[in-house]
Amino acid sequence: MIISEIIILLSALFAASVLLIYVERKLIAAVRLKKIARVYGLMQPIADAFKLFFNETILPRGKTQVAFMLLPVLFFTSIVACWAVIPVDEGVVLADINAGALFLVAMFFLSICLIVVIGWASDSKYAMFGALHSVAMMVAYELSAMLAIVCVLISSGSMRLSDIVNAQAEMWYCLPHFPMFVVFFIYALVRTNCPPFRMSESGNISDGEYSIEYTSVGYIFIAFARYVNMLLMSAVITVFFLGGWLPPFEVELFLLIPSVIWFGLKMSLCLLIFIFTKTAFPIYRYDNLVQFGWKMFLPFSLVWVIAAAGYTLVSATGKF
Amino acid sequence: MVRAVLKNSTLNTMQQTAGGGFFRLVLEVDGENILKATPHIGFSHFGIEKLIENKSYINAVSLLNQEYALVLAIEKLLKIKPSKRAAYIRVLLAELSRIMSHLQTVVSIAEGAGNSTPSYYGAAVQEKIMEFLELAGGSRLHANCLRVGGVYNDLSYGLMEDIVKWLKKDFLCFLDNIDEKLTEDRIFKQRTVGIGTVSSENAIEWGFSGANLRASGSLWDLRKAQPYDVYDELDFEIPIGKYGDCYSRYLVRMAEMRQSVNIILQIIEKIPEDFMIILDDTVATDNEKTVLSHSSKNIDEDYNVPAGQCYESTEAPSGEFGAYLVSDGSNRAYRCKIRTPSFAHLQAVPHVLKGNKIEDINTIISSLGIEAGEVDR
Amino acid sequence: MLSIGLNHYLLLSAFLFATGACGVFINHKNITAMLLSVELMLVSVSLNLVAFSCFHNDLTGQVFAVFILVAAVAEAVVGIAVFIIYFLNHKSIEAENMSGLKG
Amino acid sequence: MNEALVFYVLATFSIISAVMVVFSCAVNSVLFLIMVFISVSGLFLLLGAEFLAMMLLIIYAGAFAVLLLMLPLMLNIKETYQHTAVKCSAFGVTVGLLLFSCLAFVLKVKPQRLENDVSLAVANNVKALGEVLYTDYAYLFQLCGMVLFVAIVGVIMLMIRNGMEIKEHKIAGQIIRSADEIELKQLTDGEK
Amino acid sequence: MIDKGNINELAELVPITSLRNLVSDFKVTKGELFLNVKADSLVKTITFLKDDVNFQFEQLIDICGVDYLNREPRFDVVYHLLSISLNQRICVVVQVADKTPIPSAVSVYETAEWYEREVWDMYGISFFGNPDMCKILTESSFNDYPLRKDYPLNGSVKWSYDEKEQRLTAKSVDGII
Repeated sequence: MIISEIIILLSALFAASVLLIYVERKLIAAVRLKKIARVYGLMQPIADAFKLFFNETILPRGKTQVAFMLLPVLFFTSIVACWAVIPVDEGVVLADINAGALFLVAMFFLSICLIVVIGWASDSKYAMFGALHSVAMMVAYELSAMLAIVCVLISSGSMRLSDIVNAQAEMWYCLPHFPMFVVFFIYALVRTNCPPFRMSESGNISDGEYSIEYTSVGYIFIAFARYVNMLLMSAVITVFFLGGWLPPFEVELFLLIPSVIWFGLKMSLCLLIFIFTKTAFPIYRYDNLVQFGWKMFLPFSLVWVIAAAGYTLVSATGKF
Repeated sequence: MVRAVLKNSTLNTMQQTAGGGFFRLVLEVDGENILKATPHIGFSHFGIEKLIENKSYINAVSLLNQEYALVLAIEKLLKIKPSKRAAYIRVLLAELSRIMSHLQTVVSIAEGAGNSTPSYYGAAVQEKIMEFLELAGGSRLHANCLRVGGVYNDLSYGLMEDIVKWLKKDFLCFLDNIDEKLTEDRIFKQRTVGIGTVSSENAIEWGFSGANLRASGSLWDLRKAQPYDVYDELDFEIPIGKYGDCYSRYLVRMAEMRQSVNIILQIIEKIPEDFMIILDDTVATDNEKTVLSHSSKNIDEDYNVPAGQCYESTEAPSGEFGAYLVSDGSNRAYRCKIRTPSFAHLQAVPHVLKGNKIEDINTIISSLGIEAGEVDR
Repeated sequence: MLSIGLNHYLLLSAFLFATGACGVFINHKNITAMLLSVELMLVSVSLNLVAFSCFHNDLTGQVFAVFILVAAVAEAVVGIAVFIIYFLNHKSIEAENMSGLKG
Repeated sequence: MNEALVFYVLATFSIISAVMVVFSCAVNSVLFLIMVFISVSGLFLLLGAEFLAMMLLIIYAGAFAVLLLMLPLMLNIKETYQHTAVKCSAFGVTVGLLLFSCLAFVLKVKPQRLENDVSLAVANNVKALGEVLYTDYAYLFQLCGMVLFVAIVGVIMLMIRNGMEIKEHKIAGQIIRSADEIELKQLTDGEK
Repeated sequence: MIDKGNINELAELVPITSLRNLVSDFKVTKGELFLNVKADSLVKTITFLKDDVNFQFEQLIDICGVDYLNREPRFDVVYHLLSISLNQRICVVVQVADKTPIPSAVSVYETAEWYEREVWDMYGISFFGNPDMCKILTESSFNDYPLRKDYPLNGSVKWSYDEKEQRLTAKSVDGII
């Protein structure tokens, strides 16, 4: 039974990311006065994947060949694994374990660790450089994002994701915890490397991506994982801050629309913002970005966690 | 026994300049900061000076992209002056290509800072300018209708009115668009302010010229200091920056584009209607009669330049573009050295890059307006 | 196959602890490997504790496993920092001539 | 039944990677250590200690292994030997076997008096652990916080390494600059 | 606007100032001042031109070589200097025989390094004192001096793919101008 659900999930993810690639290219092209084919544009990502599949796989000479082949798959699974926990609708979730949020946090950390190893496995100085760059940047924003999740857990009371969504019935968490919503959103921007919080592709290969050395199948997994990552981050934002499948107001007009559509709408809202930032902003320099993460976000989210805990304590026990 | 050694990693990067050329930049890097950068050039060297020595003057003129300096040098040796209308047309085309080049530099600074959308809008505007250059001189990228003694043919009817209309309506609002988008952008400022600063003495010491020199605060513009053609009849201001970093170079180039627009508008009013005959008998002295016999014939005939040597330089978009011409009386240049501004700017890149971060390489190099084709000749 | 008893977990953690210990002795020349085997020992100890706490249905074991985790990470982080500093100043990490304190 | 299967899979996995940690060169041993962490956190899940499993993953596999990976990579350590002479490794292995046999001996002697089939999954492990942790062991928990704080401050003090004239930029100073710093001048006669 | 007309006043200054014993002769042609200097007094003249009050040539614009084939000191090395503060230009010409190095101007103008390397690359005139005297434009395997008059336009070597050796080989061909 589980196997069939997993297959449904994977195929849904594949279709969604193909659509996402197409929409992203269409929007970026529109902003940049270019046009891309309407119908055939949709087939483009599939054609890319097909072409990539038959490319020649070039393996590094060193002794890291086994790791080189294995790691993209691990990286891809660590990102898709998070989808097991995310509730798309009332009961529609693959595995609703009661430490759902903790599982998500663990998977975020694991995928960061894998990026370093991917950079190391490709045995090239530039890939290693790119890997260390993006990992240091992600870790800088990771801690404050985890504290943002802690704030949501404090006010929702339970770690199970469907409980969190139900607890947002009367007010979405993005209103009371708005700064934490911004913090987590910026962390999502960093993870899906959208400008302005991205490693600047300064054109030359001195700080390229960690996935430079990967050719055919390895690159499919990493590129695919990048888009699934975008879907994942927008889904996590909708679950934690935008009240997963709950309509904004209890007006019966909204209740007519099935709740899955609400989840999809909110996710696409986040995705649109991700895509438009790609065309709008220049990119922070690396050290400003990391300083911004450590010196500005971390203390601020620490203070916010204490404030949230204090508020729930006072409102729960009534005495000060 | 584990031998561990901590050495700075040297990165070998292939750096692409705004104009599409390449040069190799070997970086000595400690983590994030650049300790030493050594450029290696010569990738697009096609020996233009050797070619000029083996071609007649007419073909030599058409070889160059900015052949204004060479044309002026030959005219100096021939002691002839272009007619007033031809001079105005030459200045008009020079200013148009200045706008195009500055636009390309400004947009590649934005690209270096990470925002590649302006480069698409810049390309659309550049397309329009190329259209005008094509109408004027026949080739899109450079105004190739410059000839010794004037211009190959007059501007086609109505071209000047189109240019004025387009400049006033589209181009100025495009510049305001870029101004509001980039100049006031916090992130763009953080990526360009204080980066690649060149003090005023260093700028002079390292042979800077053009917009980079003016960005560091020294007041020098060949169009005003040593005017050629009709620049002394046009009044325009020179933008001077204060700090000499990427941001002030960007601002100087934006201001210069606005000044070029004023120049073109003045040209359109002041351009005389006189017949643009190429050679003017009254000016030439007696011993150059051989050259003047062309006044009736078409200019595209070989002509001999009297022996002598001279250096003539013009204010090209990226700096002082000079031509040192030695002629031996035949119809071929004996020696013609092309002095390009990017050669000196690229020589200063290691000093400017030292101590900065890796992400700044692109912003600095594109803010200096370095063209690899110009460097290698 | 019999259901998993406490005995299996203890045997497993004992084995992990033993490999960690012999790892320390084997890699006495290479500091990084030593650090890794110490980590291995700490993990096996916390596995032991958690096994006992779950089979006795008493949470103190897990609480102490949390404290062990904290202590292990703090110690290892400072260890690595000292190691890197030593490496930066002496340009080599051969275990033999790390005898600066011998006096 | 499949619970036993999962246990044996994870156990063999962790044993193999533990052995590989000891007997492989620098970076591979770190990778296998990560494998050990992942399999042990699986075992914790099997035991019902969800909080600890995720904490192990987060702390060890997430952040700590990244740190350990930095060691051999950043310092481009050129491993010039794979294993020490056979004599030393033989000595190490004998110590290991001795240790293992005495531990196993202790287990064999003590019969399992305790009933071993107890409901492993406590209702909500995290909630239960939280109640215990913040009430009985509150001071210990503060002490843990202090230990970590000391570790962080110590490492940062050790690792601060400045020098090298690197151009630092004050962000406030960068934001103030604006377009009107450019003044347009006339190059009049002689005036420079 | 200072027009270039005052080049004659600058020319009159040369015999008065201490330049007279450094400069062999000077002439004004076509509005430009050319100073002919011998190789050993080159650096002194350049430092004088840079520091003296009424010359103040701060910027080295260009160094270029000229090959007069059948003249005795075969090469000319021409230094173009520019004074930004006084808006004037000057050219210092040094006559150099083949295979005789001349002192480098890097001690006076830092930018001279690449210009001298290019002159060395194109003409084979070497400058002692230049910190990094090696080729700059042509690739390392090319050991001719292309801009010399006796070097043919199409080059002396033709690269073509050799079937037997399965690689690019260079066959020397008599250069056709």
